[in-house]
Amino acid sequence: MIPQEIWIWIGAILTLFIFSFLYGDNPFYRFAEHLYVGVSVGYTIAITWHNFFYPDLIVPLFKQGNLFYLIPFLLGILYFSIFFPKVSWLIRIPMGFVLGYGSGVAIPAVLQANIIKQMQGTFLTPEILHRTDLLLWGIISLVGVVATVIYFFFSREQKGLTKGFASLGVIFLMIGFGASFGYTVMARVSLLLGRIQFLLRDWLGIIK
Amino acid sequence: MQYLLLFLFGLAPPANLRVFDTPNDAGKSITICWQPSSEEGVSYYEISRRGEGEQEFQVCGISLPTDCQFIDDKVLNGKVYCYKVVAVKEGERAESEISQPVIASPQWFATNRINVLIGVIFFSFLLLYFIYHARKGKQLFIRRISGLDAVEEAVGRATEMGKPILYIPGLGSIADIATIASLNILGEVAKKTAQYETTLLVPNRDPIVYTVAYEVCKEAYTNVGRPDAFKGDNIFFITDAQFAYAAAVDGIMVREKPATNFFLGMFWAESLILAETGATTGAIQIAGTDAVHQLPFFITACDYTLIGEELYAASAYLSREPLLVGSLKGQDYGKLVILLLVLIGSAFLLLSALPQFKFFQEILKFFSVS
Amino acid sequence: MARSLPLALCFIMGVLMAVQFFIPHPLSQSFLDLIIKWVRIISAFALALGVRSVALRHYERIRRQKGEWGFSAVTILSLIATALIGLIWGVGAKSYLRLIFSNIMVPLGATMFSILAFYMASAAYRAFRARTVEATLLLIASFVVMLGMVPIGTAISPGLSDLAEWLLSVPNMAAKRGIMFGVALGVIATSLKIILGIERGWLGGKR
Amino acid sequence: MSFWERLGKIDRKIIFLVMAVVIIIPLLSPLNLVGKVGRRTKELFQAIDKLPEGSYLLITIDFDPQSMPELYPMYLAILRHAFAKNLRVIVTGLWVTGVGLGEEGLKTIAPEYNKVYGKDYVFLGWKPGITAVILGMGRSMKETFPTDYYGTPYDSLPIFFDDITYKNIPFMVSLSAGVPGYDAWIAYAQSRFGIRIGAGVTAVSAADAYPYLQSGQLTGLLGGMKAAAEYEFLNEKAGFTKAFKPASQLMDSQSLAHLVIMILVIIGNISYFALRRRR
Repeated sequence: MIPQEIWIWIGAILTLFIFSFLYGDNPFYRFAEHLYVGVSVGYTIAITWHNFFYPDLIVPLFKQGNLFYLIPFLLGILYFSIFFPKVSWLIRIPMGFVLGYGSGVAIPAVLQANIIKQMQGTFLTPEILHRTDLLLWGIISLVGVVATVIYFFFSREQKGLTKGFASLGVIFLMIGFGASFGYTVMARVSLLLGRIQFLLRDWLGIIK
Repeated sequence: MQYLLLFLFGLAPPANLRVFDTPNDAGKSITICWQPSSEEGVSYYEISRRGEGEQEFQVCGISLPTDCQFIDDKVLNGKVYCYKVVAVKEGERAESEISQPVIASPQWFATNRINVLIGVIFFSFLLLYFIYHARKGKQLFIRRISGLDAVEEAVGRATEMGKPILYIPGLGSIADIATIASLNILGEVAKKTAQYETTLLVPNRDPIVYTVAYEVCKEAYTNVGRPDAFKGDNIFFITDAQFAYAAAVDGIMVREKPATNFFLGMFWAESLILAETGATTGAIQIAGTDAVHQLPFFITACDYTLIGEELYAASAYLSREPLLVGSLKGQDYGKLVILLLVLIGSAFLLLSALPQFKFFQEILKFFSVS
Repeated sequence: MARSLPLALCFIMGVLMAVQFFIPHPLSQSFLDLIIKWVRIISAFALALGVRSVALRHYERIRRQKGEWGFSAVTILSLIATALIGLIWGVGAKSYLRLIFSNIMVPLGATMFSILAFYMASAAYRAFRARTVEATLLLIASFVVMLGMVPIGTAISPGLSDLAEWLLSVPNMAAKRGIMFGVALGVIATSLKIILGIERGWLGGKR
Repeated sequence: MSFWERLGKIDRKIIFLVMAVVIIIPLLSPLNLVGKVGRRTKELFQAIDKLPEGSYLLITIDFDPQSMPELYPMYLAILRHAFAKNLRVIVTGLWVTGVGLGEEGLKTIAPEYNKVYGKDYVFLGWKPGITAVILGMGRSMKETFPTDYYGTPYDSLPIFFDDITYKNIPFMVSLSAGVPGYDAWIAYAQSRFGIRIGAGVTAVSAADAYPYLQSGQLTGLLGGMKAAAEYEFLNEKAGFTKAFKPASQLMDSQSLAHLVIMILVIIGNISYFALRRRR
């Protein structure tokens, strides 16, 4: 319908509109911002309808007559109780369902992935005894983990030994944050490069 | 000698064939194990099965020469099968013996997840014990969390300047615990803004979080006796698209110029887009998230940052609710247990380098997950 | 009723989902699949509330011709247009909606994302001052990694890239694990409190 | 305002302008700064290099156009490597928004090596249901993907000699920009079916993958564009391709941008210490 050429122009102009925010707020940015919000909400509506609502609810419930699906249908409808002050508490029913689901899934999954698995990774194992560097790194890691965790003790005042470990924990945290920051710079510059390539190559065609 | 044997008998067949119902699964699967052929250069193993009442063996899979195990998951539950494994090398074939009969069945309990079960039970008891103690009214101590004292000051400053407060409850869903913690803090902040009559703006990315945030604020205004001051329009949904949300919030920050920005909850890459724009408008910024990735950016661009668990602790700290404080204490003991286990486990594991303590290696097995 | 019913439902769901994790039987798997589907359906209803909020907010501005209401008109019009295009002509790989996605939403999103490169420069310039020991360590660590990640760093010293990797995989990882243990226990504790009805913030303010 | 004060308060707009300039210059005229190849990149390269001719290589496009600058060059480089080694390439993905990228990459690279669709490589597109798809491929590729992306029935694709599963695929690479990504493949495909997995991720999430490398769940890792440039370098060195190296060129801009940020931080600190000494 619309040739690709025009789409590239649209993309390029919107890209420049967003970049204009770096100079300061201005009508071009506002236009792009408001357009983005509108389009993204409209997009979500269409996707939700076609990918979830229609195939997962309308088809089983109304076309196949599977009354089992009345349950999520009714739970969903209850969200609209918010408009009727007398029964607005009903909104808590779908919320309770979703929260219970989320919490129940989270407990074993988090325990497995973020505690047991990470503990396994923190252990010093006999293999590192054969190489001094690995042994050293293993010990540093272990000390770092211990110190960082101690920093997050809330029910003890930070004094004496606790304070010592907590300060060491802060040192690990800061080195960690610095390293992550430096690492992320790279990723973000890459993204910017992608946009500049789009402008210079796809739009203007002045680079390869 | 070996070469001579090989010359005489050709390719050695896979030996010690063992077949069993695959443990801890949803059924329809049988595991076949064998001892690899002694000869180098086997091209692949061919696994074939014969079901009850069938005449011929049928190939059901091929595995790499380095493998000595195959999981056949195209079988029926309750049907008897026999297997054999063939080592193949350039057209030469060496068949194993036919296996014992075997039946596949689904299991009702994943024994390989027993470590998780023990953990869940242990930590649940630990937490409930301390919550129970707190409920009995025992006073528990929580250390100062820098940044939280700033909350009051930040609300006061906004009031003095006659400017609004912007509260971002994160971009996560209601299932993210950081969002829950943030909504608790939002309740406390809303109580303060209700008392000071400061405008509180709460833009949302998740529709469900939006409805909860709305309720939380309304309740907070009612609780301090100012339901009249509550403006529902100020708690609103923007969009669920991450960067469209960031673009819109940036717009709000440069146009409304809030005196204080709160970024509490779950954040992704947009963290710095929000925090850096906020920093240029001169707002006081208080951030907190358990998204480890975004912490460096909040620390760089915000005045105060609640790191990880501090966000959860903050909701307990602000509310001084004994039950929440009790759970914090329980969490501390939980962390202590983790540290002790890691230290003691490491010591035993290192000892296992000595042959007489080899059995300590089992510790690692207990912590393996699936 | 207003409290006990939602709390009971929350409790039942929580326990069922936690138990489900330990049951490999196919029945338990299909139960999980069903619940996931349901949660998606329920969330789709909540979206309607969000859309209403957006529409009302901008409609009000247009009606009262408040501020720069013309931009609100942009939001409303683009929302309706996109939704209609998607609802009428579908969302498949070659649909009009896909065109809008890849030629409007993608450039806008990618550009917002890429603005971060500039913001990282200005944030680092403003905040990376060696005021304290901790701040200095943060600064040095970020320098080492920034250099180690690019060929120039290798030119300065071949060990720099290894040092950067070491910083990321030893101290950084230790700190992250430390945070993770605390966060994980926090998640477990909060989830447990929600299931048991101790944490009731979501019921609206009062506990 | 004194000179030192001014040095500590450079206008943001000037910083932005300098950044933009140093990033654009190398794009206009490449500097060709060649780096050293990282260990993890080498591991992934070797894992693929050691696959016998004719083996399957599964590549999953678990990213969308937003992460394209970092992950797409990796995809191209891995494709070139795989085709040069005469591997059979299967491409699918967990992100619906990545479908176009997966298709585009194959269409670009396959002709360079005269590879035939359906025989040497296949594109399966995307299917909803992340876990179901990953687990399904462990049971039956044919059931999971009865047709390829273009609707060709499974049995008419000569690349599949039989109904294959992970057992037949010695190695896979997940190019992932978040969730679902390599962790989903590890959780479902590896833990249940034991497939070896390599990953390509954005630089920012590479640190997250380290625990998986340590535990051996991942074999090799490409982290960000530098790794993509390294892979291009290895490809070229092994004589697999002479094509234009997009990631390597971008690394030049990257280097300069990093330098500018560091210089800015140093300027800020000079100002800070000069002012502190005077007080």
